[in-house]
Amino acid sequence: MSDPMRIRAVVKGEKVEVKILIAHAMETGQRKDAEGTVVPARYITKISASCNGREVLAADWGPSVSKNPYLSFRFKGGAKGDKLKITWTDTAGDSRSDEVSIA
Amino acid sequence: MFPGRRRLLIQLGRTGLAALTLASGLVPRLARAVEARPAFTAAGITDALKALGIANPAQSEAIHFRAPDIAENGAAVPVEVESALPGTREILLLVEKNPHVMSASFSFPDGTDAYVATRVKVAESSLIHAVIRTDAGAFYNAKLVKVTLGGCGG
Amino acid sequence: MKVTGMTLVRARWLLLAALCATAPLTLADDASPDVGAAMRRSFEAKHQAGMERLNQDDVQALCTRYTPASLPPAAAALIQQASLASVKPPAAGQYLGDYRRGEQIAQTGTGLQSSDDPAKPNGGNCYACHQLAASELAYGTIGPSLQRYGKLRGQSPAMLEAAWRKLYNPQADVPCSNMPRFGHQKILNEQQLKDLMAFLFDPASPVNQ
Amino acid sequence: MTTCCARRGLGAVLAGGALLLTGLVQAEDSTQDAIAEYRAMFGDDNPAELWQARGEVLWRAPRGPKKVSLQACDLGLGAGVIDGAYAQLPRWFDDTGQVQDLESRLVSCVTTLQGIPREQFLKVKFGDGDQQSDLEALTAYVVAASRGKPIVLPLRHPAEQAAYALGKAVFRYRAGPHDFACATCHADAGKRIRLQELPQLTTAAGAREAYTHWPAYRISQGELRTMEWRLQDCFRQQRLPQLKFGSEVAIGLTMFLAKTAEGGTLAAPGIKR
Repeated sequence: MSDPMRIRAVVKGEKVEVKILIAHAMETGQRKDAEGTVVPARYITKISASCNGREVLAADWGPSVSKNPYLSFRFKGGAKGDKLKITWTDTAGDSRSDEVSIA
Repeated sequence: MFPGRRRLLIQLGRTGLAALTLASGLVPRLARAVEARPAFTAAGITDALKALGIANPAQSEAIHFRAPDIAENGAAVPVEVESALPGTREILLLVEKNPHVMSASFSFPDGTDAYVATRVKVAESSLIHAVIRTDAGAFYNAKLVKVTLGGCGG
Repeated sequence: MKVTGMTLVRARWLLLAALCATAPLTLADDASPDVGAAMRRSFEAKHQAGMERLNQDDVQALCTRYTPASLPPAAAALIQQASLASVKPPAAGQYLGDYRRGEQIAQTGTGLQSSDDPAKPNGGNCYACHQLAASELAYGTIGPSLQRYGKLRGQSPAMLEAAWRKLYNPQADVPCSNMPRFGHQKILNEQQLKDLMAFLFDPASPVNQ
Repeated sequence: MTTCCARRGLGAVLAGGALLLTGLVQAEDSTQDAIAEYRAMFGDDNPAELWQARGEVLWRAPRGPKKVSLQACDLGLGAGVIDGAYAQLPRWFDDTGQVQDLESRLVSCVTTLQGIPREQFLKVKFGDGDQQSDLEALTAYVVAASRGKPIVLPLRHPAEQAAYALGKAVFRYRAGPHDFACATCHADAGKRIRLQELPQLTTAAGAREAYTHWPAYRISQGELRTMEWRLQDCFRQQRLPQLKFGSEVAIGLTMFLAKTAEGGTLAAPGIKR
């Protein structure tokens, strides 16, 4: 079970500035744990953002995006109170969505 | 083995035996079973761009690319890209010296700024390329990031 | 303290006598808490890092109590004398090994930690504290810069002997130095020390470029 | 496209050449400037927030055999008060008859209030990949509630004074194959290991710089690390055996650092290399 994302979405002028932190190990598939067992590859491959149902960003990631990923972007057409929804999917098929109201 | 990579190995060794192997896995050689997208398994810039259908991008100063000259830790190198090129559809991040160069791609629907900030793993001192796909073709800019050692080294 | 055990036991008595005669400070008088006992209660053995590592030899005990600046001259002299006696020169007076291997040792920070593989050779971690090759930006400043070490000094027998001594047991030159006693404490073996010597002195070494 | 140069680097060289600075000083400064830029680029976007959020859930949720939350936990300022509590730790607690740091106090609360056995709770003291540490999350949450607060440690209780004295003495205890003590690296001003500047922990300025930013998210490990972890790992690198969690040396050193940093404004959890 994954932990909630931290999403900040703030209106700045005519744009909405978004900052996201995601709890994800972004395992490369080469790391070994303390017992010497290889930790299987598991990383986010897809991430997308939508504002009131309209897609505002889509991204493809590989394992060289850092652990506990950070992502920031900006879009027009969002207003205070609008719902911003972020969704990611990883190589294990796990997926998570979190939603915030734009501040 | 390049000196930069070796340094990183030493640096990552600080968390012990586990980390010695972690270091080699910092930038993985991917099993095809896990990764089906050809650009993400490409070994070099040329192959990656080929997989993406991009040929001979031109360098452009209209791509603002911010990354530190020196990274204290290759596990997370902040990068910030903003494209002033009209009709920018996509920003791609490629780390030249990583065994798999392709790190991430971001696509921007109308109304979203051609801007992204994120953090990537950089195995050794390397050029990081920001490749931009626009309606009028592909462009790039690049920045050299040195990966160095910070702490006690063990 | 195998090598100098006898020397230092005697030295300790001499030191006690010297200190009692000149100052109220001795090894025995200690208003501070019993640190050694608290340490033993607060630690547990882990892998190669056994509890015996908490025990202090005489140099460690004195250098816990004093800094190089506050060390009483009598104590300094005794540390120097005993440490000098501990230095074992390399076989057949061959001081120089392979500078490439030496560079590896200087770059390697692992060895003797509870988390390290005891089967792997220990590092010297020289770059943690010293500037060496100009090309290496990630160097520490706890110790002096050793850039162009051999180029500035040449390879006279006296120079080689002095550098060997500093690597083997730096307490011989600077009592209560921060630098580990690489030879005396068997952190590095003779071949590794020779390789480091070559890293410092070889004209082809990156240190001397 | 691989022949492209580092534009920023070239610009710096041209600017420096115009000023005719000495090469060595310039190289030194530009290295430190670049490191400063690296750190600055992380800004306030600290993954430690992910631990804080998880810690808040753990703090509020009824858990353990007794199915109660930690909201009755007394961290020194009264039951359930977390605002500013970390700024006044370690401290003496009458109920346990011990000087405790935040982490050992949290363990007391979890065991006594929630009835979770100590061994079970401390099974994952320090997280690693999939193995999350509840202790680290709770610590992050409580620590963040002292952001902006000055460290206040009057040391009225004799046991607090004894802890401080022990920590101060341990700081200079040289041992192990490398003869290292905390003081080997942290007693002088302006030194660094590799490129890492070392705080001079015997001075108020140095101790504040270090203490006010711990616990911290460690970039190299992608984990939030606590002060107990920090001390344990320092001793590992000193080549000593393993420091026991909540031991008198751990508490003593924390007290010594915190007291030396007294008056400093907490900014933890921080973000570190």
